[in-house]
Amino acid sequence: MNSGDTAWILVATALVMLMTPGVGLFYAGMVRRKNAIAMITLSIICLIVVGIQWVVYAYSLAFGNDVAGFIGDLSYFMLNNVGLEPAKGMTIPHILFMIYQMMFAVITLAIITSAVAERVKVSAFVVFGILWITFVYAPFVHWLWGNGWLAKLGALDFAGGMVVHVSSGFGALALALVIGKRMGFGEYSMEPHNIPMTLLGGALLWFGWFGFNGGSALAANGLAANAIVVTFVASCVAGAVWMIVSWIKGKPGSLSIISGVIAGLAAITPAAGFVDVKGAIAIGLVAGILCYIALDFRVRKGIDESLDAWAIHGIGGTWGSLAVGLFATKAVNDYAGLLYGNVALLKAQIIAVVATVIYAFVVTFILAKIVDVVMGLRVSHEEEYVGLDISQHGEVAYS
Amino acid sequence: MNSGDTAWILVATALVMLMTPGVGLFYAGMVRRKNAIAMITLSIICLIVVGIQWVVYAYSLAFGNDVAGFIGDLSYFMLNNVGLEPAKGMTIPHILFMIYQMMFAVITLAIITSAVAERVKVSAFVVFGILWITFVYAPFVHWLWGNGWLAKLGALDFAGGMVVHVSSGFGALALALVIGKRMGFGEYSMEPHNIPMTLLGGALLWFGWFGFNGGSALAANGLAANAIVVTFVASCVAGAVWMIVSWIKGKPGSLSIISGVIAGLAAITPAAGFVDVKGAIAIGLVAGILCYIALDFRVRKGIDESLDAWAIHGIGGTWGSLAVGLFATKAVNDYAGLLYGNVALLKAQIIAVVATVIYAFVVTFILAKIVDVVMGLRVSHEEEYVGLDISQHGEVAYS
Amino acid sequence: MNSGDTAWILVATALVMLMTPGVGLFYAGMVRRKNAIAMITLSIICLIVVGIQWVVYAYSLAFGNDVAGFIGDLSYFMLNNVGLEPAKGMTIPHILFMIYQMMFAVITLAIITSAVAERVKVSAFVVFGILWITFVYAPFVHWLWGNGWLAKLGALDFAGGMVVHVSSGFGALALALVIGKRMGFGEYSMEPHNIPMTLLGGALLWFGWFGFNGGSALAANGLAANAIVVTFVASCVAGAVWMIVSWIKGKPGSLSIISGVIAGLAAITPAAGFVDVKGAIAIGLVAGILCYIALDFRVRKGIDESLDAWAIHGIGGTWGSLAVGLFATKAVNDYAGLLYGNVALLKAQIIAVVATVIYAFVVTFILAKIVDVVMGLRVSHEEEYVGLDISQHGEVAYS
Amino acid sequence: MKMVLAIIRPEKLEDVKKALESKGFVAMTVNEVKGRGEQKGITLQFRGRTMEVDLLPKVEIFMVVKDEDVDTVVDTIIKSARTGRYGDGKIFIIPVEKSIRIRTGEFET
Amino acid sequence: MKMVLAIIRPEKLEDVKKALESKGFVAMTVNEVKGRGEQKGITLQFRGRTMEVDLLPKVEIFMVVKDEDVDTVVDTIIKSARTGRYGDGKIFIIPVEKSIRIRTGEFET
Amino acid sequence: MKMVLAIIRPEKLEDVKKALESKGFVAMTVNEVKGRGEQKGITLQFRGRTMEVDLLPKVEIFMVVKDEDVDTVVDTIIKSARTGRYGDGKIFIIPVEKSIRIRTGEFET
Ligand SMILES: Nc1ncnc2c1ncn2[C@@H]1O[C@H](COP(=O)(O)OP(=O)(O)O)[C@@H](O)[C@H]1O
Ligand SMILES: Nc1ncnc2c1ncn2[C@@H]1O[C@H](COP(=O)(O)OP(=O)(O)O)[C@@H](O)[C@H]1O
Ligand SMILES: Nc1ncnc2c1ncn2[C@@H]1O[C@H](COP(=O)(O)OP(=O)(O)O)[C@@H](O)[C@H]1O
Repeated sequence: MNSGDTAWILVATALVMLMTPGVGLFYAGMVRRKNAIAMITLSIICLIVVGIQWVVYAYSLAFGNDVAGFIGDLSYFMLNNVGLEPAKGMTIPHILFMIYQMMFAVITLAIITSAVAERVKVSAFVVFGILWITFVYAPFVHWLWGNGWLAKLGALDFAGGMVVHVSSGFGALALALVIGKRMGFGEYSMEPHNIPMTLLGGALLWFGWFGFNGGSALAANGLAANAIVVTFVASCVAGAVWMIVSWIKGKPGSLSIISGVIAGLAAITPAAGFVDVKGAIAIGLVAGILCYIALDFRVRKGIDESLDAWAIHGIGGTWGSLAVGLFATKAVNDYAGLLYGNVALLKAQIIAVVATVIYAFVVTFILAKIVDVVMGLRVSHEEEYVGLDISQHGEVAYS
Repeated sequence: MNSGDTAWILVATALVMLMTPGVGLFYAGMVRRKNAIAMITLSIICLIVVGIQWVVYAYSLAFGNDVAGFIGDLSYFMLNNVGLEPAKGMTIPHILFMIYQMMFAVITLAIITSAVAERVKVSAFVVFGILWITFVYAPFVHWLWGNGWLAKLGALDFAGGMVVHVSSGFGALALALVIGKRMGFGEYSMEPHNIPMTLLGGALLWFGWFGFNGGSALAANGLAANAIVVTFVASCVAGAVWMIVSWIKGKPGSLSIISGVIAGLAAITPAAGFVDVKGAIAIGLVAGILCYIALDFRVRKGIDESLDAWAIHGIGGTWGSLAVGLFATKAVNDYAGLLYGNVALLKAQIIAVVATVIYAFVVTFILAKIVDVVMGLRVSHEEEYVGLDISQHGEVAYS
Repeated sequence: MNSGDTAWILVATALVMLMTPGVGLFYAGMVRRKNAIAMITLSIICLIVVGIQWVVYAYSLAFGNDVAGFIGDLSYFMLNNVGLEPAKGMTIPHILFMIYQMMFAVITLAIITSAVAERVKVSAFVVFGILWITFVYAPFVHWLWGNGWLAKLGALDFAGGMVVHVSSGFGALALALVIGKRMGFGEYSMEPHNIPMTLLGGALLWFGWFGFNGGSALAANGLAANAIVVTFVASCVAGAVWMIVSWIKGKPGSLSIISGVIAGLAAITPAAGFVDVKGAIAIGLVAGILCYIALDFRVRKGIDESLDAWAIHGIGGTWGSLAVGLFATKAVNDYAGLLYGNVALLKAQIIAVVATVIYAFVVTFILAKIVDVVMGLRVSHEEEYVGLDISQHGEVAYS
Repeated sequence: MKMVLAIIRPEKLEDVKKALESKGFVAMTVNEVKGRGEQKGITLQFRGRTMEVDLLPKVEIFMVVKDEDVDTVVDTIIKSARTGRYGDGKIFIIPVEKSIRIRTGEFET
Repeated sequence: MKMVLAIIRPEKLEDVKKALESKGFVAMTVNEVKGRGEQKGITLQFRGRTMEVDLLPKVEIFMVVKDEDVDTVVDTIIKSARTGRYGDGKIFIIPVEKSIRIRTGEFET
Repeated sequence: MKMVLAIIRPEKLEDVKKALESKGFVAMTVNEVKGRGEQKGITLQFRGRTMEVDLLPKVEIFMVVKDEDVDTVVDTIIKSARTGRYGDGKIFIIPVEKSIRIRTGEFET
C-alpha cells in the first residue's frame, strides 16, 4: 500500500462524488423554475440508489470473476472479499477502489437524467435506474475495466469514454425517444431559469473532473499529472471552440461556453492516460466542433433529449474513444495510436465504440419501454403542467 | 512524518472547513428570504471567531495535558509547543492536527445555529459561541480524544458522534428552549425560501464529510478508506429511508431526502472507524427511522428548534455512538461490539452518551440563560419582523 | 518523485482551479442582476484563454531559461521538455508543477475583472487578458519564482503576494481608470443583486486558498501545514477586524466580513511559508485595517474600481509582501525578518514591492489604453443600459 | 364590476385565501410587492456606505367581483388580514368596466 | 383611455406579444403573478407536514390604449392566448382618466 | 380618490421616493415589472437558438391619493424620474372609489 496513492484516491473519490450534485445543478439551471428541485433531486437519488446497489451486487457484476467475457460473478456480493488491503496489482485499499468506482456508476446515471427532464415520474426513474446500472453500466465496466471481452480485445478506456459517456449519452437518446417530448416543446421557448446555477454546476463538474480523470491513474504519479493536464487543456480548447462558433453565429453565450467545456472533458476522458498535450488540443478541437454540430442536429430534428447528454457526452465520448486509437503515444503510457504507426489499437477502439454505442442505445431503449409499459415513465399532463417540484416532491423551489 | 498521510489531512482540513459554509447554505435555504444572509453569516462568524479562539487557547483546553480527566491545561496556549514536526505517535505535523481539529470545533458551533435561526442577535451569538466552545466543546474533545475520563473509560468516538453531534444537537435543543419560538411559529407556515440552496449546502456537507470521517483516521490507509465507504453507505441508506417514509406519508420531498442523508452521516460519524459495511447499513437504517420520528416529535410538541439540529445531529449522533458498542468489529479496527461478543464497549458507550447528552443540554441551557439575562439573546420584535438581514447586517439578500 | 507530495499538488491544483469560478461568483453576486452571467463568464473565459496560452508559451516565458533577469526563453514552448518526471530539485512531476502554476495565472486575471465589471466588451477583455498575461503576469512570475532579478535580489513571495495580488490589484486600478466609471456611478446606488452568491463565492475562495498557499510548499510537509494554519488565522483576524469596524460604523455587513477575510488571505499569501501564527495575527490585523481604509478612500475618491480588487488584493498583497520582511522567522523557514534581527530581507521586499506596484500599474495602464484605442474596451451606452448578459452573451440570468 | 385590490401582510395570505374561499370567492390574482405606509425607514449599509431601506414586503391580491359582492369581500379580507398592528395594509376599490374570459370569450360588465 | 389588464399563461406571452405587435400595439407592462380561477388546490409537503398550494404562475400584461382600440386589443389577446383549456385567463377593462409621458410631460385623456 | 400609477426607471426609484417624501407623500406600493414603450427588441441566443427579448426592467409605483393631490404627485414624479431619454416611463391616473385601512376598518372615498 502506498499512502500517497491512497491519499489521492481518497480525495478523487470525494471529487467525483461532488460531480453528481454538480450535474444536478448544471441541469437544474437549464430547466424551468417549476422543475428545479426535481432536477437536483434526481441526482441525489442517483447517489442514494446506486450507492446502495453498488455495494450490494453491482460492484461484483462489474469486477467479479469474469463470466464469458460479459459480466462479473457474485464473488464480491455485499463486499465479501473486498478488504482494507490492496487488491492484486494495486497500491490502494481494495475497498477504496470499490468506492471510487461507485462514484462513476452514480454520475453516469445522473448524466442520463438529461433525457427525462421536466417530465419523468420519480418512481419510474428509480426502477429504470436500477435496471440500467445492472444491464448497461455494470456490463460496460466489466467489458472494459473488468477484464471483459473488450479489454481482452485490446480496447482502452482510461476514465470512462465508453463506460460513462457513450453509455449515458446514447442511453439518453434512447430514453428521450421512449419518454417523448415535453408538452409544448417546439411550440414555445423553454428558457433556462437560472443560468448562474448552471455555471456553478459546470464549475463543480470541471473541478471534480480532476478526480475523475486524474484519479483513474489509481496513483499519484506522472500519469495522473499528465491526465489532469490533458483534461484541462482539452476542455479549454473545446470551450474556446464553442465560444468562437457561437460568437460567429450571434453572441458567445455562457451556456455555449460551458457546454463546450463539458464536451471537451467528455472527449478527453477515455484518452487522458494515453495522449500528450498536442493530442489533447486535437481532441478538444474536434470535440468542440462535432458536439456543436450534434447539438444543432438534435435541435433541428426536434428531438427533445432535453439537456443534451447525447450531443455532449455521447458524441464527445465516441470521438474521444476513437481518438485514443489515433493519438495514443508511448511518451505517456504503453500504447501507441495510428499517428505513431500502430493501427491495431484504432481497430480495437472502433469495435469497442460500435459495440457500446449499439448496446447502450438498444438495451436502454428496451429497458425504458419495459418500465414505460409496466408503470409509466411519465407524469400526467396536469402534473407536468404544474411542474415536477410540486407534483413529484410537493415543494416549491423559491419563495 | 508520512507525506501521504500529511497530504490527506491537508485536504481533509480543507474539506471540513468547507462544511461550515455548507451548513450555512443548508440552513439558509430553509429560512425565509429576509434571514438568508444572516443564516450564512452566522456560519462565517463561527469560522472567524472559533478560528481565533482555537489557536489562542481552546486547542490547549482540548488537547493540553490532562487536568483531572476533565480538561487540558494551557501548555499549548498561543500554539506554544505546537510545531511543524509530528506529535508523539503521529505521522503528520502537529500543527496540521491542530488545524484539522479546529475545523471540527467550528462546524460544531455552526450546527447549533439551527436553534436560533431567524431571531438571534449577532452580538449575543458571538458571546454565546465563545462560552460554548470553552465550556462544552473543548471539554468534550478532551474527554473523548484528549485522554480525558471517557477515553480512559474505554468509550470510543471515531469522528465526533458525541463530540460534534450530541453536543450540538442537544445544545441546540437547550438553546431553542431558552431563546423561544419565532414570532408566528405555529400560526402560519414559514416556507423555505430557496430549496436548491439547501440542496447545494447538503451536497457540500456530504462532500466535506469524506474529510470529516475519512480524515479522522489521521492517515491515508485502509482505515480511512473503510471510513469513507461506511460513511457513504450509511448516508445512502438513511436517505433512502427518509425518501420511502415521506413517500408513504405523501411525496418524497427533497428536503426529506437530504435530511435523511445528513441523519445517516451524523449517525455513522462515531462508528466510521469501527464498523464494516453491514454495520453501516444497520446504522443508516435505524438512524433514518429514529431521526424521522424525532423530527416528527419535535414538530408535534411545538418546539421551535428550527432547523432540526437536535432531531438529526443529536439523535443521529446518540444512536451512532451507541451503535459503536453494538457493531464494532475487529475486521476493521481493534475493537469489538456486542454483536461480536463484547459487552464492555457497549457499557462504556452508554455511559459516555448519557454523560454527554446531559452535560451538553444542561450546560448549554445555563450558558444560554446567562447570555440572555446579561445581554439578551434575541432581537426585538420589530427587528425580527423586518428580518435579520436588514436588522443585523444592514443588507438585503436579493435585489 | 514523492507520491504524497504529488497527491497534495494534484489536489491543490484542483483547489486553485475552483477559485476562479469562485471569484466569478464572488463578483457576480455584487453586480446588478443584468450583469450576473457576464461576471461569471469572464472568470470562465480566463480559465479557457489563459489555460491555452499557458501551455503554448506563457509557462515558458515564466519559467524558461532566464533572459536578462527579466523573462524566460521559449525552451518550454508547447510544453517541450516539460515531462512526467520531476524537474530538478522537485519531488513532483514537472508537468504537475506547470499546471499548478497555470491556475495561478488564471485566477490572477480573474481578479482583475473587478475593474471592468458591468461595462467591458468581452472581445476586448480577451485581447487585454492575453496581453496582460504576456507582459505583466509572466514577467512577474519570472522575476520572483523563475530565478529573475527580484529572486536574485533575495526578495521572497511565497504564494503570490506580488505575483498575484499586487499585479492584479494595481492592474485593476489602472484598468479602472482607463475604462472609466459605470454609467450612473455615484448618482444612484448599485446594489449587489445576490449576496448569498457572493458569500458562496467567498467560501469557495477560502476553501481553494488552502491549495493556493498550502500547495506553494510544493510538498505535503510541515511547511505546507504551517502555511494553511497561518493562512486561515490571518483570514479570521482580518475578517474579525472588518466585522468590528463595520459594526462600529453601523452594522456588521456580511459583505464587509467576507471582504475582510479575503483581505487577510491576500495579505498572508506572500508570507504563508515564512511566518508563524503570531506573525499571521499581526498580518491579519494590519491587513484588515489597511484594506478597510483603502476601500473607504477609493469610494470617497469616486474611483469606480468596482469590486475592490485594488483595495483588497492590491493593498493586502502590498502589505503582506512587506510584512515578510518584518515577521519572517527561522522557526518556519530559512529566512529571518526585521523582528528577528535581519534588515536585508526587508530591503529586498521593499524594492520588490515598489518595482511590482509601479510596473503593474504603468504597464497595465498602457496595455488597457492600447486595447481601448484599437478596439474599444467598453460597450456602448445602450448595451451597458440593458446589461452585459443580454448585450454580450444574449442571455438572461434568471427567469 | 369592481376590482378589490388589497395590500396585506405576506404571512396573512393563507388566512385571507381560506376566508375568501369559505365565502365562495376563489378566483384571485396574487403578487409580491413592497410597500410602505407611514413607517420610518431603516438604514442599510454596504461595505461602509449607508443607504435607506424602507419598503417592506407585502402581498397584493386583486379580485374582480360583482358590485354587490364588494362589501362581503372587503369585510372578509379585513377580518382575516387584521392583526391590529401597523402594517396591516389597505384595500382599494376600483371600477371595472368589463371582464372577459379568454377561454370562452364570454364577458360580464 | 382604458387599461386592458390581461392575466394569461406564461408560455403564451411570446405569442400574445407578437400578435399585439403585428396589430401595432407595442407599449405594454408585464408582470409575473400567481393566480387561481376555479381549479382545485394541490397538496404540498415539507418534512412530513402538508400544506395546500393552489396558486399557479401567470403573467399579467397591461396596456393603456385609446377607447376605440380596446376591442381590437381584447380580440387580439383572446386569439393569441387561448388554448381552450382551463387556466387560459381573464381580461379586465379599467377606466383610465389620464396618461402622462414622463420624458416629455405630455398627456392624453 | 385616484390611483397614480407610474412606471419608472429602476434606478430612479430612490430619487422619486425621496421627492415624494419631501412633499409629504409617503405611502406607496412598489413592484418590479418589465415593460416596453417603442424601443426595438434585442436578439437573444440559447445554445445556438435565437429568441427576441424586448422587455426591459421597470419599476411600477402606485399611490392612492386624494383628487386634489394628483397634480402635485404627478409633477413630483415627473421631475424626479425624468432623464429626457427614451424609457423614462409613463404615469396613469385611475379612479378609485374607496380606500379602506385594514387595521382600523376606516375608509375614505
Ligand atoms: N395610499 C397608498 N397608496 C398605495 N399603497 C398604499 C397606500 N397606503 C398603504 N399602501 C400599501 O399598504 C401597505 C400597508 O399600509 P400601512 O400604512 O402600513 O397599513 P397600516 O395603515 O395598517 O399601518 C403599504 O406597505 C403599502 O404597500
Ligand atoms: N375574478 C378574478 N379576479 C382576479 N383575477 C382573476 C379572476 N378570475 C381569474 N383571474 C386570474 O386569471 C387567471 C386565469 O383564470 P382561470 O379561471 O384559470 O381561467 P379559465 O376561466 O380559462 O379557467 C387566474 O389564475 C387568476 O390569476
Ligand atoms: N401604453 C402603455 N401601456 C402600458 N404600459 C406602458 C404604456 N406605455 C408605456 N408603458 C410602460 O412604461 C415604460 C416606459 O415607457 P417608454 O415608452 O419607454 O417611455 P418613453 O416614452 O419615455 O420612451 C414601458 O417600459 C412600459 O412598461
